[in-house]
Amino acid sequence: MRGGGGDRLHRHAAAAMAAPALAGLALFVALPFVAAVVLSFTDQRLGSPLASRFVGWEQYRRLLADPLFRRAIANNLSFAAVVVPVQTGAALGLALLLNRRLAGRAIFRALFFLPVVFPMALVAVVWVVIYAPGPSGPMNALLAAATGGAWSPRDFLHDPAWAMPALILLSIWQGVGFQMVVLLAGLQAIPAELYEAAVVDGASPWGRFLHVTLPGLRSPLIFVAVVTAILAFRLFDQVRIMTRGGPNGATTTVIFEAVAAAFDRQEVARGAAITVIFFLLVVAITAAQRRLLRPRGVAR
Amino acid sequence: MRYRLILLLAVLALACRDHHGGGRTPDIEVWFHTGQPGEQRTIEAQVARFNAGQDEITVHLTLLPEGSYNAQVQAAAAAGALPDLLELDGPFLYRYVWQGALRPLDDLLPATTLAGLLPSLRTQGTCGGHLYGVGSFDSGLGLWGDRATLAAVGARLPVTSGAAWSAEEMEGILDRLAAADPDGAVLDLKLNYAGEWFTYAFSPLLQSAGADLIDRTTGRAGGTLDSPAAVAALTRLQGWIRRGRVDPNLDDAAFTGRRVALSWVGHWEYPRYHAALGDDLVLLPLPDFGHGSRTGEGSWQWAIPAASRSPEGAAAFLAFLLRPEEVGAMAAANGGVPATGAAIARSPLYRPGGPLRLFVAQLTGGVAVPRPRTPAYPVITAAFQRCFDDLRNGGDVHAALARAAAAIDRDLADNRGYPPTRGRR
Amino acid sequence: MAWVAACGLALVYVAPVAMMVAGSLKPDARVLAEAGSWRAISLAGASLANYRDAFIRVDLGRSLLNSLVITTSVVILGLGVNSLAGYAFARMTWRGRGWLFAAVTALMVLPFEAIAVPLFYGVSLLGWRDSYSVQILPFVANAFSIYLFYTFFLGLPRELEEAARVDGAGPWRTFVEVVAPNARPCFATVAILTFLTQWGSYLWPLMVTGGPRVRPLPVAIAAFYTLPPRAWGDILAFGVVMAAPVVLLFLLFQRAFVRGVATTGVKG
Amino acid sequence: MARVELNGVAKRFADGSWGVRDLSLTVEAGELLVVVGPSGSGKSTLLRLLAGLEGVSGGEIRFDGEVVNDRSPQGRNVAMVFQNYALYPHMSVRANLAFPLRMRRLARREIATKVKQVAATLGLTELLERKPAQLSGGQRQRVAMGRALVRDPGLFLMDEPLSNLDARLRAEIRTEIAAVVRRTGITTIYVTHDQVEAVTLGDRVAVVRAGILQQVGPPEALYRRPANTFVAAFLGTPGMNLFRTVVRRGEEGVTLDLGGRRLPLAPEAVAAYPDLDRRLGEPLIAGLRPEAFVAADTVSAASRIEARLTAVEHLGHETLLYLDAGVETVDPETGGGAPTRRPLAARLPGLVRAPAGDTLSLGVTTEKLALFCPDGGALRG
Repeated sequence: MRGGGGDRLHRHAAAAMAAPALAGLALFVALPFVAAVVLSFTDQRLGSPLASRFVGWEQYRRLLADPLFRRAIANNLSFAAVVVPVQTGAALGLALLLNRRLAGRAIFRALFFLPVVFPMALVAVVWVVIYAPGPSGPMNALLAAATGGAWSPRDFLHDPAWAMPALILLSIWQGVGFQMVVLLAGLQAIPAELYEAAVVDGASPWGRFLHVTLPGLRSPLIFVAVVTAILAFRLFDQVRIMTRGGPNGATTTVIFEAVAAAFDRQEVARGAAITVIFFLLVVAITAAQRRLLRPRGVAR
Repeated sequence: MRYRLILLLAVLALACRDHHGGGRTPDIEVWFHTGQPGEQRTIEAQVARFNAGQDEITVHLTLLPEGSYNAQVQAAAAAGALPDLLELDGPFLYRYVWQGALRPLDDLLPATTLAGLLPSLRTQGTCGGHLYGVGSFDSGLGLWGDRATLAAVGARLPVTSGAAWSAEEMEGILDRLAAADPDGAVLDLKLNYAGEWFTYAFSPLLQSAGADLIDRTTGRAGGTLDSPAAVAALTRLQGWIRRGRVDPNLDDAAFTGRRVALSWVGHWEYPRYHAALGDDLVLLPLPDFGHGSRTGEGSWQWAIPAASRSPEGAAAFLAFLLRPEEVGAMAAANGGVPATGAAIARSPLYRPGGPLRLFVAQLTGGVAVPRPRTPAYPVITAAFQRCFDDLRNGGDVHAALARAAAAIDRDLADNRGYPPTRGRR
Repeated sequence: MAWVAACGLALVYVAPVAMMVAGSLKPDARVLAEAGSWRAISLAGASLANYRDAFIRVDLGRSLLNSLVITTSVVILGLGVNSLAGYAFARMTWRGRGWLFAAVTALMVLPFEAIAVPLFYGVSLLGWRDSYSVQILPFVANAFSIYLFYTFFLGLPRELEEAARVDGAGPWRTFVEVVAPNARPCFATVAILTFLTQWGSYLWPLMVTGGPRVRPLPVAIAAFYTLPPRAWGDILAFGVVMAAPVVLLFLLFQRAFVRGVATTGVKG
Repeated sequence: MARVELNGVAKRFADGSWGVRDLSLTVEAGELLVVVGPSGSGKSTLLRLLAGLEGVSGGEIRFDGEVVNDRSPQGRNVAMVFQNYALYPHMSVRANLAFPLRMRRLARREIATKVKQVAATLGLTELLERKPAQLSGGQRQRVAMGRALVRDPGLFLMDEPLSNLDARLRAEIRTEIAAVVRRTGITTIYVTHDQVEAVTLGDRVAVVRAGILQQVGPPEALYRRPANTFVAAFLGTPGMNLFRTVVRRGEEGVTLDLGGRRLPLAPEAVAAYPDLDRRLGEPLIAGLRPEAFVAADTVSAASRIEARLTAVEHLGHETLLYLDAGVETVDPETGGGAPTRRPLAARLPGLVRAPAGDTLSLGVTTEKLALFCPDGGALRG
């Protein structure tokens, strides 16, 4: 094809350029992934003097029968079910807000984006203070003020009903800036003429939003939703630091269970099986994205 | 171009400077858990004293976070990367022995050192007839009280385990305390702690109620951990939490800030509590849930990995740590029960008449119960911790205990009943 | 109207950060006690004592250094390795390029979490734990970075490279002297994304680091937070130090940050 | 100053399409050869093969007798000016000029001197510190030239170097290029799709089409005796008029059929085609340049035709007339094709006042007639 008048130097250079990255990916991504699949069919434990055995589908059977693991999947799903629409919607709102000519727009954008650059471990620790139980906890104080004192303080992170919403709120706070920035870029890519044409055609602001903005944001919106969904399934740091999966498994997640099994309990095989299931979930989401992003046919 | 390459290589080289950085004299690497600030300072001082006191052996100390200490050690054991001497949290020892990761200490430590060891420590460190672990202190667990507040509600202050409050008596006191308390939270269970604490602190409740974590002869949990006695005991405990008697203690200042009058915690809080309450501090035995007051025992202990490059050096340092004055220093720092009779006799806290004498009485009087001495212990404690987490948050106690028992028994089957091994190494 | 709404939201965003900064300057006991009122952000009685404690109690300096070493190594090595691979895929001819590239794009869907367990098992068996390299090398090659470079290089005018070749530059020199300098925006994007991921990375270092020797900041703050007695002032001081480098970088290179993140969204 | 030989050079792309097919050509040392052809004809591919940016699929390329097929670009000592200049945007003009020298590991001092020299020759001295983005189109072009010249290449390749400039600048720089090439005496291969550029610049011109070399020669030769209908129609604006004809010999002498009229054939034309006798009465293709048409009164009555004007273009100094002369024109690509009746183009000096639609009488001179076989190839001369 192109390039390289048969010069071997060129070919060698190409191979040498690609080699380190390919070796890295093979060694640290592909190989471990294959290992995960293999391990998940054994009863391998870390450091056990007993020889490991092939156990077939046993690990998967146990996982699917384990109420805690089922709870973990359900938690991930409910987390995603709330966070994906709420965070995407909030991001869209922020993006629309900042797409106007607003005094200090750059400052607002920087502020809303700032938490994205914070390490999640830090955000989690700081929000432990925010969720502190008792009337002096900031969240409790805020809710008390908002309800005119009708709010009775609770220990959010240890309340089975409130722990997950607490994690959700913090995750949205931390992550919405990312989606906002993506959508803002999407908004700015919509040609102004389209809006002008819509105005000329007599479209109301709502009509313009519906017929110009939303269709124009289709790809970024789908992207943002999918990334958020995948992040929802990767949920770990907050859980490990703030609730350790509790209370009563109310906040346990697939990855939290994987780490608890493989790292805390040395049950490597079980951890591997969990990550394989996790991978299948992620692939399903990605496949859904591909389907959604396919050019629209007749049906809308 | 060339310069950039060199720069890259330099970064890589810097990045890859891993283990055993320098190339100093035959060194002893020692792992210690990141515990109370006082413990940390003491061990650092001890290392410094040891290193200064002779010049054949240099000890290097590494502090590992307590939260994931066992997971770290397990991974390192699998990697063959254990140090020359390390601390292990009490009952985790048996798992390592079973894995063949540790070597016996019998032939390494002078008999005189071992002779004075508390029997509870000797039991804790022994496995299959050999001594694998030695602690420089044992633990004491009890109820710390605020004498003035307790007196105000007319509570009896028992000084021996035999005279411990019954469950009902304690609940009555809690109710009376709550009535006089602004937020009704009057008891501190150290719910802010994580991990092993819950097994250590609350498995004695099971034993006091006539149940246990596992059947100590068969090793099985089913029928024991989920027995009606266990369910009843933990349901009662859950009730305290449910009724708001327990301070969540997020700031770890519930007792020192005098928000609560009772704190269920071990010896290590003595220095802080004493500083905060002074003479108002009183130490009580844990309540009697029917079969006599029971309490926990065992603590961090030292062990030498089978792969230690210098077991003699490690033993030398360990022997140093077991000298009465060093045992005394550590015990003074964390309030622990000194490991040897000699050290106890010298301890102002633990000698007869000392404020913490109760702990010694518990350890020598059969009140303290060791946690199960089996390689399955990490699984047992993990299951119980999860179970405790469930019930503390209002989950169904019986269901949680049954789940924990099933998990423990399944693990037992998976490991073919933990057959004795010679280890892999 | 919109401006008022924006200000209200901004408050929601500033408050936790302000609380962290103010809290880091107060005595430990006051942090929680005052957190529920406006005094959470009052600076009365501010002192740097907490910072000193954080440096002493958990060796904040060491963790900071570790994070810096690990993050910069991953960023620098990653830029080199992935840009070269992206270039080889975009512009060079070699056997196996097609299916290897397909394989690389396939690996993009694999989040790190999906391989963390076997990788942890592997490095444990190899005795490769608790080192800088185990925190660096697995993250150098990155399928997504390769893909970003690949798409960027595809868009560069081919004539530039051909001119360089005719001018006598070999493939390496062409890359270093002509291609790379014209790919600065892409290098910046990848650098920023890599930096953010690494600086905040918690799961992997949690599993492979032991003591404070090579432990990075996120694991250190999580460990600090469970270390009794829990001194909130110190913890928040730790947090401020941990956030400072990223916030500083963000303020300095705000445009690149936002653009970098946005482009991944547009292209991803 | 290399002598370049191509022997049966072929380039087939991975998708199966041909870039260049069986191309043989020699460029003498110091010669300026212009390769011209419509876009997609493979002329750029030819340059890239010469530069070593592409590998040949067959045949050989020799520089000064040495086969260079397997040599990398850097091993061939060629310089190239790209269509859009390919200046390194991150480097100043000075750095751009120095780049090829640095790659050759010349001493710093030597580089500085050479850059200075070249900059002076091309009038770039003032611009040395600027970045390419700060230069005008013409200046960029000059920098590109400078970068090619600075290292005394054995072969100078130019890929449509003027196509990005406006018409006026193009003419100006064209002369400049010609001057530079002649002064330096570097063998130059210049690719363009513009036949005016080709004929004004080249010592010789090579016409390529679909990867196949059609004809090489001095511009006048190509203009006068195109090797086939393609070359005939490609060169000149408008190109040569091509129509079906039959040559006969009768009592009025040798005649050429033009839309049913028999025009007497000039003796020069007859003499140019000694083979003509054997082709009498056979279908042939006639080629007449637009200049072959002249005012009616300058020729004998027999050489006049009547034609309807379909369009008129006044160019000031001359007038282009498009005539429907009732001839059957041919497709220059194939020489055949379906019968079409496109108008013939005629170029007359001065202003011809005649509206479209009128019927006009014009004279036809046949001295420079070109004759082709029905397959498009020139009738053997």
